[in-house]
Amino acid sequence: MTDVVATNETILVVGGGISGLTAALEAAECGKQVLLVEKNPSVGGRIAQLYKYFPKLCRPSCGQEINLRRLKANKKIRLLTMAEVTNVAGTAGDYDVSITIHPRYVNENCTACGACADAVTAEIDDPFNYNMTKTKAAYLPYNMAYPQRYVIDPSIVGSEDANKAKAACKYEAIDLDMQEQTIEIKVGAVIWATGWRPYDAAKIQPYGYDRFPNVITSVEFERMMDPFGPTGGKLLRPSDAKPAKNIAFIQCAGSRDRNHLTHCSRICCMASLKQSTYIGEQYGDDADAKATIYYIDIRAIDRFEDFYKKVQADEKVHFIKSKVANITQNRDTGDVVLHGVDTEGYQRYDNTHDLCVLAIGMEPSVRADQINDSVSADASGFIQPNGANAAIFGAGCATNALDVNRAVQSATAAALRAIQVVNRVSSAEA
Amino acid sequence: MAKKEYSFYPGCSSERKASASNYMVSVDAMCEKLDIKLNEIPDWNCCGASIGYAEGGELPRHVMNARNIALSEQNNPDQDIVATCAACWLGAKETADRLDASEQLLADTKEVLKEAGLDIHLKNETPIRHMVEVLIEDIGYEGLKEPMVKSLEGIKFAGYVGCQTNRPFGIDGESFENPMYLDKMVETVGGEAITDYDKKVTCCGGALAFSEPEKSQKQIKDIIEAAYDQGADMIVTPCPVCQMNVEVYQDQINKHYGTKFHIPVTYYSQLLTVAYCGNAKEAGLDGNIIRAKQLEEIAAK
Amino acid sequence: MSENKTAVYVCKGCGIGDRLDTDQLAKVAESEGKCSHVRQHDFLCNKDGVNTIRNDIDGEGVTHVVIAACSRRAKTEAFGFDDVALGRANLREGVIWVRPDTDEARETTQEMADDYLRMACAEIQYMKQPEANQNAGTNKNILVVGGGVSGMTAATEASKAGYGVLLVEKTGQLGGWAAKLHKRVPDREPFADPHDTGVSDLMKSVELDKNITVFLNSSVTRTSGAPGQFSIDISAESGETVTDNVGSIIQASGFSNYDANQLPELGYGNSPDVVDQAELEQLAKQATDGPIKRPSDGKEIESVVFVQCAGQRSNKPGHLPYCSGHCCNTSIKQAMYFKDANPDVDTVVIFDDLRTPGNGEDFYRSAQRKGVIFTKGKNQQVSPINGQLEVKFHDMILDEEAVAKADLVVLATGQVPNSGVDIEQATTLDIEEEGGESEAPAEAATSDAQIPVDSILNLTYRQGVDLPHLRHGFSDSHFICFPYETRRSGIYACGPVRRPMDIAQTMEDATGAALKAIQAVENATLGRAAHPRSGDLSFPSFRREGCTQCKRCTVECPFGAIDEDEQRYPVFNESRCRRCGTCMGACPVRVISFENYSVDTIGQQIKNVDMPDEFDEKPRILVLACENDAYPALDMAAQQGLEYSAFVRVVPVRCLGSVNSIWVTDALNSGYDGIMLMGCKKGDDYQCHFVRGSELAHERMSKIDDTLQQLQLESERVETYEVEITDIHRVPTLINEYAAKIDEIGMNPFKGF
Amino acid sequence: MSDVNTAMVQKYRNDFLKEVEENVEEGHWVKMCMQCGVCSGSCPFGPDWDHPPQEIFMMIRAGKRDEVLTTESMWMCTSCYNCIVRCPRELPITHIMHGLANYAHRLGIAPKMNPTRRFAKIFWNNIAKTGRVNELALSLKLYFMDGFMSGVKNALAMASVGIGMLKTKRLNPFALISHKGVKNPKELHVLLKKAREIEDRRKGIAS
Repeated sequence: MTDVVATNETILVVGGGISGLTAALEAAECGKQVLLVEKNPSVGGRIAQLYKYFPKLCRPSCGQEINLRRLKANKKIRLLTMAEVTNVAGTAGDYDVSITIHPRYVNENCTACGACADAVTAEIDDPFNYNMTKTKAAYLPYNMAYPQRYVIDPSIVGSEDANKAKAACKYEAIDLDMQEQTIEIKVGAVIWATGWRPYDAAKIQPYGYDRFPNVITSVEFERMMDPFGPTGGKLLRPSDAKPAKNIAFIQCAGSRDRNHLTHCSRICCMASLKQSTYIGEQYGDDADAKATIYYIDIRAIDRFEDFYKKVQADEKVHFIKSKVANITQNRDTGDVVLHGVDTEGYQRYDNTHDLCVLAIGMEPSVRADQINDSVSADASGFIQPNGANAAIFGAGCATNALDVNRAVQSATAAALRAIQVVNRVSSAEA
Repeated sequence: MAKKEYSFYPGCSSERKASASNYMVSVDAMCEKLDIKLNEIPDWNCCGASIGYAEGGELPRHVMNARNIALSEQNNPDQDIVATCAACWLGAKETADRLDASEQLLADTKEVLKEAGLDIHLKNETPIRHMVEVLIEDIGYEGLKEPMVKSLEGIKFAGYVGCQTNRPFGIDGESFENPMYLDKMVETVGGEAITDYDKKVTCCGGALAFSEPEKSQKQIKDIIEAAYDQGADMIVTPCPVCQMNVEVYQDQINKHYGTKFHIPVTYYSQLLTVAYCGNAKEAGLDGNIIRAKQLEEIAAK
Repeated sequence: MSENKTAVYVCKGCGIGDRLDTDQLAKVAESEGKCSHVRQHDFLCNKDGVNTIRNDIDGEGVTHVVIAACSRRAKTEAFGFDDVALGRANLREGVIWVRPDTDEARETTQEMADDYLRMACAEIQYMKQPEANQNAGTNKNILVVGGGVSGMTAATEASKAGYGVLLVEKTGQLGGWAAKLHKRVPDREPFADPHDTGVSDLMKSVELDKNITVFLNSSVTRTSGAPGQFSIDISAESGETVTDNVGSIIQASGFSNYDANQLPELGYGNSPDVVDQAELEQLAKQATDGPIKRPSDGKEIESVVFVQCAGQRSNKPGHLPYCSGHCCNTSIKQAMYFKDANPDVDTVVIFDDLRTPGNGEDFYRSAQRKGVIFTKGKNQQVSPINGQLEVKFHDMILDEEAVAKADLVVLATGQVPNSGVDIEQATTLDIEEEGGESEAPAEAATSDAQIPVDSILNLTYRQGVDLPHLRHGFSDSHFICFPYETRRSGIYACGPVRRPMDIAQTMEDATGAALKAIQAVENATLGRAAHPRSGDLSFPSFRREGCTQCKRCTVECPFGAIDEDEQRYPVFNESRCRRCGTCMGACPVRVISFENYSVDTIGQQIKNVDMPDEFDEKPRILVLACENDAYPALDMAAQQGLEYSAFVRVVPVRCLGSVNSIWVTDALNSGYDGIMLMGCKKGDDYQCHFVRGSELAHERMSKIDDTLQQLQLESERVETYEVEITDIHRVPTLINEYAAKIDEIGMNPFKGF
Repeated sequence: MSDVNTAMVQKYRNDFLKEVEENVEEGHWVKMCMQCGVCSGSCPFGPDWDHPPQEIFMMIRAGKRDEVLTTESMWMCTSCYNCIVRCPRELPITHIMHGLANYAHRLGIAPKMNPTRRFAKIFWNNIAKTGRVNELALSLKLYFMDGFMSGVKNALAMASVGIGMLKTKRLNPFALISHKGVKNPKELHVLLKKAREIEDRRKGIAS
C-alpha cells in the first residue's frame, strides 16, 4: 500500500506536465508540502514530445533537466505516477481526495538497466510517438523519463513474456502481483494542471486525415524531427517513406471553427512558423524544399512578431491567406492536393504537396465541469478564473490554450493561490 | 416484424410517367418486402425544389412545403413524413427548421395557410425523414438483410450519394465528405462497393443541368470517370436528380469528350428489391435507359 | 565540524561487477584515494545498500561519501544524503555503458574506472558540506514598484499569503492606465460584451489592506543590499525620503503609450478627431454609455474607423517592431462602445492580421454579430477632408485602393515598456573608460521607441541601476520554461514592462511574480540559492589578501551579485549570488571558491588521474562538460549504448563560465593530450542559464591560444564546443573525432615532466 | 433601372449591408464572414464565379451594390450545400446566394439573359400553375425560350434524351393535355399570391 502523508496544509497538484511540475516546484521551493499526481508513468507531459520551442528554437529537455534536478533535490514534493485523481470533495482548506494508482509492475529497485526490455518480445503502440511506432511491452517511456524506472505493460502481465522479464531482472524490481489501489487523502488546496490534448483530426473530414496517409498532425510532425522519433529524425512521409520536401501547413485545423473548436488555440501559428524552419534545417538550400502556410490570420502576438518577420524573410516559406477547402489524394503518387481560394485578390489554387501538416487545435484533456461543482468551465471546457471561494485552481493549458511560457506563468500564479489557502489553514491552526 | 407506417411524400418526379417513376416502382416493391406502409399525403404539392428560389422567393417557397406538412399533420397524424426524393426531403425539412426558428415566418405562414383552411404546428411534431433514414435507423442493416433471397454477388457498385441527400442535413452518424451508408447497403445485399470512390459526393449540377449543360456535364463526366477508374459495373444513388443527370447525358458527354461511357445508374431501392427476389419489373429495371443487365440477370434467376 | 572521515562505496550492480575488477577499484580507493573505509556492495541502491551507508554516517561518523556506481543524475532518491559531502564516481553511464564488452577493451575500461574513482576521492577531500550563508537577511517584506493593475495585484496577492508590502506609486493615485479605461475586455463566458474593469475594487482592497503600505507621488531613489536584506530609499515629490528594508522587489512599472505624434501619415496631430485608444477611453468615459461625441465639435459620432497596428509591427524608424497583443481585442471592445450605445453607428476595423487568441475569438464573433465591420487592409493614410476624416487604404481582399469616411479615427498604437535605464550601454562605457573588458551591447538601443531615462530602481549595483533589458527594451526573462528567471536575484518584473499584455494576462503575471518574490525571501532567510540552483547552500568566499582588484569577477558576474568597495575589492552579496561560479572562473589569481565547488575540487580531479607516459600510446583527453546540457547528453548516449574513446576523463562543471584557465594550463602541464570544453548554446538565443557562461569560455579559451604557443603546443589541444542536451548521437562522435585528431597530432610532449 | 430598385437605392443610400440584411434571405449572416475562403474553394462551379461568395460578402460590406446585384455569380449556385457544411462560421451561404439572386431578380436588375435565372422563372411558373411539375411542358418551354428555331435545335439535340425517357415511360407524351396537379389549383394560387404580398410588404417592395 502506497503510504502518502498529506494534511490540510498539503497542496495537491494534478498533472505532471510543465505546468503541474512548475506549480509543484514553485510551491515546494516556498517551503510547502506538495503531492504531485501524474497519470502517465513519468513526468514531463507534452513538452517532452516537442523537438524545439518557439521562438528560440531551443530544446525543451534543457528546461526539463533543470526542473528534474529541482524535483530530485526537493524533499517536500511527493510524486505519484500512474495515478489518477478520481474524486475531489470538500471545501477550501479541507478537501477529501481519492486517487487511484495503477500498477507499474516495477518497483523502486529498478536500476533502468534495461534487461527486462531485452527479455520481452511483445510490442505495444508507443504513445510517446503518438502510436506511429511500437515499443517493447517492458519499456522506459523516453530517454529523460523520470522516475527513471521501467514499466511493464498490463497487456503482457500473466503471459510468458512477463515472466521472462521478471526472470531477467537481477534486482527483484519486477513485481507482477502489483494491484491497482485507491487511496483517500486530505489536502488543503488543489492545483489542476491536466493540460491539453490535440483535437481529433479525423473529425475534420474535408482534410481526410482518416483517409490520406500523407495528411498528419503538427504533433506527429514534431515527433518526426526527433532522432529517437518514429522516423529517426527524418521528414519521411507515411505513405512511402519518401523524404517530404514540399510541405503544406494548414492553420486553424479544428480551431476557430463552429463545427469543431470555437476558440483560437493560440499556439498553432507559432508552431507552424517554427516547423517551417525544420525544412531548411533538414534540407539546407535544396531548391525543392519549401513550406506553404495556409492561414486566416497569423497570430504571432507580442514579441513573437520578431519570429514571424524572420520566417517571412525566408524564401523557402510561402504564405497563402486561405482556409483550405478540402484535400484530395493523387492515387498514383500519394501526393496530397489542396484545393481552395487565396482570398487576397481571389486566386483559385489546386496545389500539390508531398505532405500536409494540420496545425491541430488544443482542447483540455479533462473538461473543467468534470472536476468538481465549484469549478466553472468556459464553452470549450477550460477552467475559468476562480470567482468562488473554492480552492481548486487551474494551471496552464487546463485554463486556456497557452504557449509554454504563459503556461508556466499561469502555473506559478496558481502556486501562490494555493499557498494563500494553506497559509490561512496553518495560521488558523497555529 | 410489426408493420411500420409513415406519411409519404412522393414528389413530382416519382409520379407515373415522370422522370423517377421507376424509383417509385422499386420503392413500393421494397417497402412491401420490408413490411413498410407508406400513406401518401393527400393532394401534396411540389416542394419548389432549390431552383424555385429565384422566382418563388422565400415565403411562397415555404408555403408550398408548409402546405404539405399541414396536410400530413391533418391526415396522417403522428406519422413521420418520409420522402424518397432528396429535393423534396430537403425542401420540407428546411421549411420546418426555418419556421421553427422564426416566429415571424411561422406567423406569416399560418396566415397564408388559413386561406386554405389549413394550419401548421411543427416544433418537430412531425419529423421529416428520408427513406434512407427509415431503412438505416428504423430497419437497420441487419433488418435489411432479413428478406434477402438473392445475393448481388459479382456486381461492383459505385455508391454515388450526391449532394442533397448528404448536405446540409445528411444521414445521422455519416460524414459529409465520405458517407458510407450506400456502400454498406450494397454490401448488405452481397454486392461489392468500390472503395475510395472520390466523386461520391460531387455535385452533378442539379437543376443547372438544364440551364448550364456544359458546366454540369463536366461534373457528370468526372463522376462517371471516377466510377470507371475504380472498376465499377454500375452506379447506385439515392437521388432522382442525380440518377437522371448521370444517366441521361452519357451520349452527349461521349460526343463532347470522346468518351465511351455506358454505365447503368440505379437506385438503392432497385438493388434491395432484386435482392428480395423482386422481378425486373417490380424493381423498375425497365425504367433504366441504360439497362442494368447484371441486375436483370439476377432478377431473372 | 571535526576532521573529515571519508567512506567509499563501490557498487557491483548493473554489470559493474561483471565488467570491472571492483577489488582493484577498492584498492585504488584505499591506496591512492587514501580512504580507510571502503566497501563493496552487490546492489548499492537497494534498501540494504542505502542502510549500510546511512549507518556508517550515523554510527561511524562518516562525513564524506564517495559512491562509485551510476551517474550523479541517477538514483538520486536512494543516494540523497544531504548531511554529508557527497561525490559520485560514474562507473555505469561514464564507463561500462560506453565501452565494448570485449577482452581488448577490458584494460582501458578498467583504467577509466580507476581514474574516475581517484578523481572522486580527490574531489571529496577538498569538498566541505556547505553550511548556509551566515549573514543571510531575514526581512520578508516585499517592495512593489508601480501602482497600476500589475502592482496592485502583486501587492494584494502577496498580502493574501501573509506578507507585508510596500507599494510605491509615482503619481498621485493608484490605478495606472486601467483606471482610465471605460471598460475592459471580458475574461469569462460569454466573452460577448465589455466588462467593468474592476480596478476601483482592486484599489479599495489595496487601501483597506493592513499588510500594504502605499507611498503615492513617490519613487525609489536607492536600492542596495540583497534578497532578505534590501535597503531602499523611497522619496516623495515633496522631497522627504523614507529609508526602509525589504526582502524582495517586484517591478511593476508598466508601460507608456506610444507617442502617436510620430504618425502624421495617420493624421494624428492634423485633426483632433484622430485619437489613440487611450484617448478614446476618455471620450467613452465622458459619454458614460451614451453617444460618444467628436472632440473637434462635440457632434455625435456616426462613423468611426479603427486603424490597427498603428506604428506597430513595422521596421520604419520610430515605429515599434513588435505587436502589442491586446490592441485587436481593445479595438473590438471600443467598437462595441459605439454599437452598444447606438447600433446605427458605422464601425470599421481595418486590420492586417486580426489577433484575438483563445476565447478572444468569441469576442470577435460577438462584435461581428453587433455589426462591427472588419476589413483586411494595409498602408492606411488618414487625412481630414472638409469636416470629415478620410481613411485611404489598400483593401487586401478586393485587392484595390479603398476609402472610408469617418467622423472619428482611432489609432491602435502600442505599449512602450517603462523599463528604466538601458544598463547594457551604460556599463559598456563604464567598463571601457575603466579599461576593463568591454562587451558589445546585446541589444543596442533599438529603434523601437524612446526609453524613459529615469531609473526605476536606482540600484547601487556595480552593473547598473536597473534590470537588464532584453528585446525592444522589455525587462523580460530570456527563458521560455522560466518566465521569472531574473538576472537580478530577488527582483522580479511583471506586467507590461515584461511583455506587452492586457489586464487578464497582467493579473496572472503579477500573481506569479508575487510568488517568486515570496520564494526569494524564504530562500534568502535560509541562506539558500534561488533558481536555477535552488536549494544550493554553498556561497562564494574569497581571500582578500590574494586579490589584485582586477574586477573581472565584478564585471563578469551575470547577476550583479558582486559590488566593489572603495579600494575596488570585490564585495560579495551572497544572497544575490546564484552559485554559477562565473567569478571563480574569472579570477586570475584563484582567490574565489565555494565550499563544495572550488578551483581545488576540480583541479585535484584533473591532477589525480593516472597519467601514462608518452610511449604507452594512451592519450588522455579531459572533457569539461556543462552539467545541464553536455553531461546529461553523455549520460543518455550511454543509455543508448553509444560507445566513445576510453581515453577521455569527463568532469562535470556547473557552467563553462566557472572554468578557470588554470585548470586548462595545469592539465596541459600534467600531460593531458587534449582538452574539450562542452558548453551550451551561446549568442542571441543563448541557452546558458548563467547567461554568458558558454560565451565567456569561448573568449577565455581564445586567449589560451597564446599560452599554447608559448608552450609550443598545437591550438587544437584545447577545443570549445556548443553542445545541446539533445546531442545524444553527436557528443560521442565529437569525442571520437577529437581522439582521432589527437592521434594525428601526437602526444603531449609535457608528459612525465 | 426599375422603380423598385431606385426606391431601394434611395431608402438605404449607401448602406448596402443594411439593405441586404433587411431584404435578402438570411442576409443578416453576411456580417459574420471572416474571409477564410472555404466557401469559394468548395463550390463545384467555383471557377465560373466572377466573384466567389466570400468576396461577395466583402463587396457587400464595401457597398458595391450594383456589382453584386448584377453579377452572374450567384446564379452559378447548384445548391450543393458544400459551402454551408464547411463554413467555420456556420453561414447559410447557399441560402444567402439564393437570397441575393432572388433579390436582384425582384429588383429587375439581375442579368437578363442568364439561363439559370430564366429557367428558374419557367420552373416556378410551371409548378405554380398546377402545384406539381409538368416535366414535358418544362422541357419544351426551356428549349423554346430563345425562340422557335433555336428551340427546335435544342429539342433535336436533346432528342436522344427525350426518346430514352419516353421509351422507359419516364416522360408523359400527353402531359400537355393530361397533366394532373393538385385538386384545386386556384386555391394554391391564392396561397402563393398572399405569400408574395406578405413578403413584399415585409421587404418594403411595392409591387
